[in-house]
Amino acid sequence: MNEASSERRVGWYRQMVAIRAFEEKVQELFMTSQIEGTTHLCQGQEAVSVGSIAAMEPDDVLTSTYRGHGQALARGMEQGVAFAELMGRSAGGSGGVGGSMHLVDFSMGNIGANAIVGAGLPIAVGAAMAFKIKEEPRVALTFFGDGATNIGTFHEALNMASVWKAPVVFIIENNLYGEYTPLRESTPLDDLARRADPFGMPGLVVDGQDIDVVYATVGEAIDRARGGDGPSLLEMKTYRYKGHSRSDPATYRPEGELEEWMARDPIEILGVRLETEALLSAAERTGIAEAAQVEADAAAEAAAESPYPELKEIVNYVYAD
Amino acid sequence: MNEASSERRVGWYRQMVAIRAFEEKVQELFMTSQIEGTTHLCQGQEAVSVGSIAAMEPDDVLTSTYRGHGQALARGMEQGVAFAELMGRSAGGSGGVGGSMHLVDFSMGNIGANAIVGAGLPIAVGAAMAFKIKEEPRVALTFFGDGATNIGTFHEALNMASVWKAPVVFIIENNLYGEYTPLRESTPLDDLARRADPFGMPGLVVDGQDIDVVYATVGEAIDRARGGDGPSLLEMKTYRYKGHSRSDPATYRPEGELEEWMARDPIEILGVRLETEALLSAAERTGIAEAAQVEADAAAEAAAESPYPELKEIVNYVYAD
Amino acid sequence: MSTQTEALSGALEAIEEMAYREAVNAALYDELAADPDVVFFGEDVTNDGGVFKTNYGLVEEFGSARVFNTPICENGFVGVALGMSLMGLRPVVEFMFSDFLPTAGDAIVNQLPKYRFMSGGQCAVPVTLRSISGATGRFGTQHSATGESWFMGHPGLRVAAASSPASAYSLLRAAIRDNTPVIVHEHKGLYGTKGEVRRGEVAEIGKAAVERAGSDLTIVSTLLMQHRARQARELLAEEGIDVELIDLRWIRPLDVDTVYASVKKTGRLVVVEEQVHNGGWGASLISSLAIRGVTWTAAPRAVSLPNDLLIPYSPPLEDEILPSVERIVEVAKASVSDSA
Amino acid sequence: MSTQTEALSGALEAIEEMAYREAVNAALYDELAADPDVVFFGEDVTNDGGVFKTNYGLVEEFGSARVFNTPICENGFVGVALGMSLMGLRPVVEFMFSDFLPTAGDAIVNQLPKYRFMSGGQCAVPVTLRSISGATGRFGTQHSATGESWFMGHPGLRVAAASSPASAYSLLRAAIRDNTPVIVHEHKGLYGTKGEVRRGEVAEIGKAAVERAGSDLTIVSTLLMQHRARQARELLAEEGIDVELIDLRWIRPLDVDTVYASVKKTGRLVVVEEQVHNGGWGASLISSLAIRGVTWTAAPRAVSLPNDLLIPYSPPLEDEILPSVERIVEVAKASVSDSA
Ligand SMILES: Cc1ncc(C[n+]2csc(CCOP(=O)(O)OP(=O)(O)O)c2C)c(N)n1
Ligand SMILES: Cc1ncc(C[n+]2csc(CCOP(=O)(O)OP(=O)(O)O)c2C)c(N)n1
Ligand SMILES: [Mg+2]
Ligand SMILES: [Mg+2]
Repeated sequence: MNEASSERRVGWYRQMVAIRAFEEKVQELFMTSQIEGTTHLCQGQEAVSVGSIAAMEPDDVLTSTYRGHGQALARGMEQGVAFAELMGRSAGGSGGVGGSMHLVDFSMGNIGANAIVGAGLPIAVGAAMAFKIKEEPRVALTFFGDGATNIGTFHEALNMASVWKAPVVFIIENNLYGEYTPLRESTPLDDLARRADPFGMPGLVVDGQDIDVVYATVGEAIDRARGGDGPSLLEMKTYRYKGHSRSDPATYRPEGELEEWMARDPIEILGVRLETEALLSAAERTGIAEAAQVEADAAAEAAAESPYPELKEIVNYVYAD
Repeated sequence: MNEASSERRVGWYRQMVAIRAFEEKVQELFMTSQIEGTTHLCQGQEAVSVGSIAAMEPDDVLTSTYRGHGQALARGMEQGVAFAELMGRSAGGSGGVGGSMHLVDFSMGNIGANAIVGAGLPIAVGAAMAFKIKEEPRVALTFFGDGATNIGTFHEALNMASVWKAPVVFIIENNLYGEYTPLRESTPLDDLARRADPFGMPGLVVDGQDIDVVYATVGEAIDRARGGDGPSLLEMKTYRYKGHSRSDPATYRPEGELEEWMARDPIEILGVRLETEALLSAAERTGIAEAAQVEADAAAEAAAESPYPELKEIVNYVYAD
Repeated sequence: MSTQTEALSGALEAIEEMAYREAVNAALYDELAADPDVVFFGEDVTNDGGVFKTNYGLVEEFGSARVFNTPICENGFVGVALGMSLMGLRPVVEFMFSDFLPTAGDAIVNQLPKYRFMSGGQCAVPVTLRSISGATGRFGTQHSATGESWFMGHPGLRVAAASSPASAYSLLRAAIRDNTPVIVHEHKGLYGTKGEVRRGEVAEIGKAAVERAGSDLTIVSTLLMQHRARQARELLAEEGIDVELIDLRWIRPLDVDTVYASVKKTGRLVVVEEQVHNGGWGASLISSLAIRGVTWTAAPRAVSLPNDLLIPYSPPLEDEILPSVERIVEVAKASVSDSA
Repeated sequence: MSTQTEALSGALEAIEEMAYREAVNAALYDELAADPDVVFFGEDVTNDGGVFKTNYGLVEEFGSARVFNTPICENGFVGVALGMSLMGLRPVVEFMFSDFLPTAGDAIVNQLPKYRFMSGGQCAVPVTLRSISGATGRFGTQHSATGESWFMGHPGLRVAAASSPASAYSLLRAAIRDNTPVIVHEHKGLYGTKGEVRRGEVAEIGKAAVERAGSDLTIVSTLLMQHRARQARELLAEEGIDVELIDLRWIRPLDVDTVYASVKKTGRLVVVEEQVHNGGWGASLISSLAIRGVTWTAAPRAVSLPNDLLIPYSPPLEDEILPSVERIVEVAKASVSDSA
């Protein structure tokens, strides 16, 4: 089992807290119309992004979804760049044309946040196949939701990856809902990891709230992929604290469900563990939270002052020379 | 286990022989350009069509594929109507506009032969859902190839059928090849029945060359569906004696493979069994084969003399009143 | 099946003022009530009125056997709708965003419109797809297409586009009653707009509407652009330019006759479209008029999306690339001051 | 990337006579040989030269890591091509029939053309789709589309159509070298036709070809229709009508300039298209000319597939609905005897 250093784990804690603060700030900005359109927040799911991405090497790549802020930040995107993108500013990662659903940074191997359910999977398989064809020891990860396991591209991607032994890791963020529809209404089984079986690849159920477990499991799958043994499917059991998107008050949830999951908050789980291990004190944790708040506020403020792009800039984004 | 009467089983024998004679005649007509375009023959797979369809009630429905001659004839289409369709004549089942890939007869519940791989599965699920919604005790069957289990609609159809408990039976005709590509090159497992597992539905491997087994297994799946217990996936292990389509000499087959399968010919298996059970004599079997030959020749000849459709007829096939 | 504007089950009911969103709801309600074979499904259609709040009350009134949510699998569930239609149901399917229509590309191109034909006319395919379309919502590049012309070249399909509560209501009712597959586009920027709806009205298939008569110039548009064209018309009236405003309503079939009659009178045409010009209804309309040998007083013009840009998220840029009232006014004035 | 007709690695090689099928093969061969990042895949592409025998020798020469078969899953494998292109490969994907393009609808509409844009220009998407298109093969309703105009309204994509061995070769080479996704249509009725190919030539993107000069009438067409138009041109010449024949070659971008220059000279235009007129390049071309205010001597005309019919299997009917040499001659003569 892969284990991380104390230092790294304290770093994860900071990252998760920072992502949480970022998302809270995004919500505030949406509510006050400083960000327009829609957004899909990931509070509650931070351990999946941070733990998985911690197991990647710098040359590895990932694809994510419209709910991809956590992945983007975990992979090193500056909050200022992310806020600028959400505000449609020129300083955004995609020059402001992508918005909340498309936080990507090719220089960091964050090669696609897709607004189409399931579309990121074959793209990751393609990236992995490029590594295999070029004989580069690199791996692709792809993050997607439980709902995405019902669309055809899921099946097609897993099949190709398996038959070609592509170095790719499929990571389901099973947060129990696809938009407003609970898993059991759209899917005839509880453990989506079972969907690996008809492709003859390992399928594992993972506690997505425990970052140490996430890190170790993803690390093994990455090792396996890099070693030439092909893909894996990892089902992270997790939960989104907020509604599906900006306009969703999440009234469809059974009473008590949110509270149950909040009792297993990923930040709290790691925080308590680090306290127990005497790697962080309660005071330090408070300090980290406060600093994160300040950082998010400052980044948002700076982004809000940056200019919008001009039409002549974005014309160049359509065709490549 | 469902068992059929002696009389019915002799009838199946006749049907299988008739389908074989039909297909041989089709090939002859193609080779001499009396039929144009392409065709996909089913010699070797007759037990799947005849045995499965024997288990249906008159009100049940089925969808098939471009390789659907066996299903159409097993479901009662006259050979003359089928030949006329293959020759593009007005007397064809679809007025000559469908051709070899589209032998359908709605009056017999043969509601679609699709030239797009995988497209027939959701359609069958839809028919089954109509039965369920209207509370009619009817079942839909859908036939498709091993290659079709790699396309997204397969996954989507099985998922919907399962979560909605649709009264549908999915029948894979696993003839080991998708066009020129052997199963193992496109699919990471040998037993496709395993693809039922992630949908929580029964998946069974069936000897597709033994019509008694086919009939019994499909019968049970139909009973289950009609009883409200939802769909099943049946994998019929079978083999096509001819190439994928008219232009394919099937050079990609390993030596001896065809001969191995021909040693388990479905007509021969049932024929020998009926002889052993003293239900048919060798002479009767010869007589059946000769009569089938005569029937196919006569039907083809009559079809060749029937007129082509006129443009003004087919205009009405586009929009319904 | 009705292809005429006509009273249903007796007299038309009273005219009601309602929002576009409510008109969609009313059409769904009335069809579900009128015919037990009508069913309605899609992604998240039952919860809280659906994503764009058009579906309030339907599952409560008609039950979860007839109104239900699907897994996320557009190609699959359109295939399901087709199969249902073959067995006598009349399914209505919601596409949460028009951008997802290509996800169901095979079902829309190769199945729905061809199924009856390939059978030699043995079946009918009364399937309706409700497609929620259009920009202005800051939904970004993959969630802002109207898709209104994507399937205009496919015989066996019909395609409608609703610009008002009245047309949202009557077009949807016509679509559901039609035995041919129909895609009805609703614009997500219009759900809150209000207007009068004649409850019970079923639109005539393939008929454009002359919304406002005029003598100097014909403007044809659809969906949200119809609103902008209407505002432009008012501004142009102040400058003494009298615009005939046509709401196209049907993209397939394309009502060339109505536009031809108008342009014969005005000699001038501006199409206003929330899409790239090439491949769209605007181009097909102008070409059809040219082929008919219409006499132009001035060359026809198009106000369209840029040919080489995609729809950006950034709010000011999204606004900038969409045809604006100002641009329509400008182009219309150029047309009038021009002569061919 | 090259957008110019130019010599590759020194001098152009000799002109060779080859079949259209061989020209496709040569283009694939030459690109695979020129650039180790080029890969080629699709359904059954390696066995026996592939279904239409265009791929002989490729897997043998370049190995199964670069030339390979896929499972049947068009949407999935176009997504794979996209992912490969992001990591530096230049994938070429064969679509065995154009009719399967909609199966990959999402990948073609929402992914390939938008991917670079949504990233703010961070990546390029050098993907080529080879689309085997067209009727005459008696393949029936679901296997006979050209699909040539289906994606013409999508910024971020390019679409080409090859009517001769020379264009099959040079367009495919241009597509593979382009950093923008390109769909290249080949017509399955043309694989056996022969012509001269300048080995090494890379077509200029977006440039139509004036195949034959003429003064009385312009005919524009693509793919198989280009052959029929050429035959019609010969028959018309016998009657003293001098046709300028344009092979459109690119449907996106659309070379309006070349056609405009021709029609300015001839005053007359007939588009010949193996597709329904509405929504297609013919309509977009005529509309663009009308918008530019071209002066017609006679109204433009279109010889197209019927607007309300699908392609039937029945051989005489398939022949009947396709634009024939006779119909082209007839329409051209009507154009010449007409004056607007
Ligand atoms: C092809 C497609 N269909 C529908 C949608 C609309 N949609 C966006 S998110 C979503 C739910 C996805 O659920 P899940 O995969 O569980 O991811 P989560 O949002 O929970 O992270 C849906 C239906 C879409 N974006 N793409
Ligand atoms: C979506 C789609 N892709 C590709 C094809 C071309 N094609 C026709 S049959 C076939 C092979 C199908 O194999 P399988 O499902 O095993 O059926 P079989 O032909 O063996 O009966 C292919 C690739 C098609 N018709 N539809
Ligand atoms: Mg989810
Ligand atoms: Mg097979």
